[in-house]
Amino acid sequence: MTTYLKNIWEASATVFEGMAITFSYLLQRPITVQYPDRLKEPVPKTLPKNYRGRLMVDTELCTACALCQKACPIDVIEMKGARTERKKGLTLIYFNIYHGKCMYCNLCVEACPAEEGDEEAHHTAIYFKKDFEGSGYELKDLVEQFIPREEAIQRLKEAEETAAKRAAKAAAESAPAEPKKEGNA
Amino acid sequence: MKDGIFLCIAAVTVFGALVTAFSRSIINAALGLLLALVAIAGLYIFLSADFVAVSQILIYVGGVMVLLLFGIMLTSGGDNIFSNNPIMGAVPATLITTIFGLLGIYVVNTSGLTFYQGAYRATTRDIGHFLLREYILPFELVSVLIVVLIVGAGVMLRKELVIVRQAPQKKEGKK
Amino acid sequence: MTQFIYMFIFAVIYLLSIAVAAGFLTVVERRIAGRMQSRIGPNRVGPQGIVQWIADAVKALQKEDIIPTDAHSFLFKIAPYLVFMGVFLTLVPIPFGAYTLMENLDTGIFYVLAMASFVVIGVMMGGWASNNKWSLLGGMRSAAQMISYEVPAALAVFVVVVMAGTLNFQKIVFSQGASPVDWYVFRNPFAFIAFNIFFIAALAEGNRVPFDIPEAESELVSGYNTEYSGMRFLFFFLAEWGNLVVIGALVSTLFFGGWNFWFEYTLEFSVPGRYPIRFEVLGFLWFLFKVSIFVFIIIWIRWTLPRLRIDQLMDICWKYMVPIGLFASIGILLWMYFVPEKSLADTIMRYSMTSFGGLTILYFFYRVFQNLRVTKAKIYANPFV
Amino acid sequence: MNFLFFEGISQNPNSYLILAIIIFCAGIFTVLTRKNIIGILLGIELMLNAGALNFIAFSFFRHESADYSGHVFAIFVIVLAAAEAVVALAILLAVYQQRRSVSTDDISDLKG
Repeated sequence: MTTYLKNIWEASATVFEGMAITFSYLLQRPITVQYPDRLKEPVPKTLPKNYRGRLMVDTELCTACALCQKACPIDVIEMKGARTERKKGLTLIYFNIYHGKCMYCNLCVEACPAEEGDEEAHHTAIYFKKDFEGSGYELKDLVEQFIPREEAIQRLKEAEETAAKRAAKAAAESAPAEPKKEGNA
Repeated sequence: MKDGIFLCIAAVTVFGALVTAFSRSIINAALGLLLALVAIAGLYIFLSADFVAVSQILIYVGGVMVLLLFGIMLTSGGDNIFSNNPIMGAVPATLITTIFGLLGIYVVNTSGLTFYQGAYRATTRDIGHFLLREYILPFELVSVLIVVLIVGAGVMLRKELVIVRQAPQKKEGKK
Repeated sequence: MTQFIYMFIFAVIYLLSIAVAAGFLTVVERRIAGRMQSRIGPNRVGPQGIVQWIADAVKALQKEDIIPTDAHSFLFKIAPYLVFMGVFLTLVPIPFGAYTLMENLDTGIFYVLAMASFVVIGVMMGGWASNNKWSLLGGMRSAAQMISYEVPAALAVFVVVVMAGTLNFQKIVFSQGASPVDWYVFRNPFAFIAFNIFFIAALAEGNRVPFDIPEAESELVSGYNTEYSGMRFLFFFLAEWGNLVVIGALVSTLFFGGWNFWFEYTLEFSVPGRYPIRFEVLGFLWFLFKVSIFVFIIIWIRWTLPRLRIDQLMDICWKYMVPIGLFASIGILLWMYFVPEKSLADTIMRYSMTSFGGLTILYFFYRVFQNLRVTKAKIYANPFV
Repeated sequence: MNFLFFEGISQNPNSYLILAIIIFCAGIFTVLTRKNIIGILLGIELMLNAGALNFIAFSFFRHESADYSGHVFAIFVIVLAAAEAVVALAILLAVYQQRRSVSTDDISDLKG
């Protein structure tokens, strides 16, 4: 009998206490932030400096050395560099990144030799943005082409012309000349 | 208007009763009975018996029909619900039913009741008085019966008292 | 014939208002749940998400109406309507004001208990007809739970009926007063016990947490309505949230004085025309206020307590609530016999019970603020974020 | 059968009695033709309801406003029908636990 009454008392007392606790939560401010449109400041600004968002390539800075492509363990990067008359050294023909595959391991960034900026805004040619909103409606939206398709076709043509010109020039200079090293295949 | 509603309810009652009688699936029969019971509650309201109508719904729909549906679902489990009796076939059943029907019509013809346009009356208080004055003995007997019933039904389904005997050579007769 | 048309129009108005109330309550429940879990809840559709339920309804209406293979299609189709009918019919005799009710039935509360049984049949039929094990289990559990908890609910109603001497809702309201001292909860201890039992049993009959075993999402993938989709699923939901209103209205009518707002209200006002219309409006609003408080408490309980196990549920019903209900119903008979109304003991008991209730509420808020102080949270009472 | 063409069919006692006869006959037919025990129970419920309907009809058409004995009897019928259903189902489930069958053909030990 005493256990019976004690059970009843415990049930009512614990329900009372529990309801007091939940009611106290009703009087607190929710900690949820309303993403993305009702934020005090945009999310990328609140992220830490070494946050790894989506991969980004500075096509101006890139020397098309393909070190990042070699460093990547899962072939996220698909790129090609060749000699054109645009600038000295190699020119980027195309540079595609498969965001769906990337696992944000940072190996490509470590491998990248091209750097720019001071202590604050320091970044390499390939680097992680603080941007994470990469979702799209189709699978092909996950492939980012840093050099647009038409531009890439144009550059490829230029590269072929340059190669043909150089080959012709080399043939004219000396018949048994050393074969020039072309851009990465 | 009143007659029209009455005819609708009567038609539903007859339909439910006929479904109960002639449906080959037991679950359809049970639902026909449910329909008939609810419609009979409607008929009670026509007869100015609101308390009985509500009791009918409370006890039949809320109690008996739920129990019957429980029984159907626990015992047949969806299959084996087609169960007309081949031995006691439809012909003798029809004969006996016809005899009862003719008897009933004879009784109706000699009942001596007359056409009556009764007004609606609230009956709850009067039924209470009747139950606790004139019919106090049957009332108490019913309560005793119900106590016996609760205890009996509990005892009957206790695990220890059910003598588990071997089922007569069936594949499913494990328990 | 004209009377029939009027009845039809009133029925349609009632149906629409219960549907709107149920829809609105879904949003309110989600907002309250959000705040209790430190989040916000739906606030995008309309100002503060107030028309979220219309968006949900439109979405559900667009969905395909799936009927599983091998399901008993007629039963499967008709079950949600039965459930909804059971909930909607219980609203018929409940008074929302002196005139704002559909029919002043003489069998009142008895009728409500009877109509609730359609819900059991509907749930069982839906569960069985789905041809799904989870649905069948949910339906069976639900039927067992509902017919079990009808017993303590009926016992608790019995206490009120004995005190009022009638089954009629309006007369029950008349026999209580407007002030808390005259409410049935605070009349005597047995009525208080009866209130608690009725409230818990009503929760269990409405399949609300902590008694939502029939639709336990984590065990039964939401029980008897697993196979339902689109509009039929919505009918189950309408019934569930409409049931909240019914529970609130029943509790506040039976135990908390109903719509009785005016302090000097007497029976002579019940003659049509004698009761001023402004009191009718005030009484209606007062009743709605009471109902919304109980609806809030039910929602609040849902987001506080975890779900019971099925054996615990049956234990609570048969080992605790039925004996206590029997105790209360015998006690009220003795109380009515030995303590006549308006005697000294009756008055003392009324006032002490009322002050006890008030003190409990005060102590509750003391505990709430103590909890706030322990967590060192700032008070932010604004309901709109 | 001219009772059907009365002006007020809902106020005519014979319409209720005929309905009760139909229900009763359906009940008898159900009891006689079902093999399933639950089916037999359904028929019994129908028969009991026909009786209760008769009680109420007789009570109403006796023209005595103060006598509710028919209602009281109908309530007794309803309560006893519920009691009977409970006992019958308890027996049924006990039988089912032993035999795994609810057919009257399989439960014929006492036939000799």
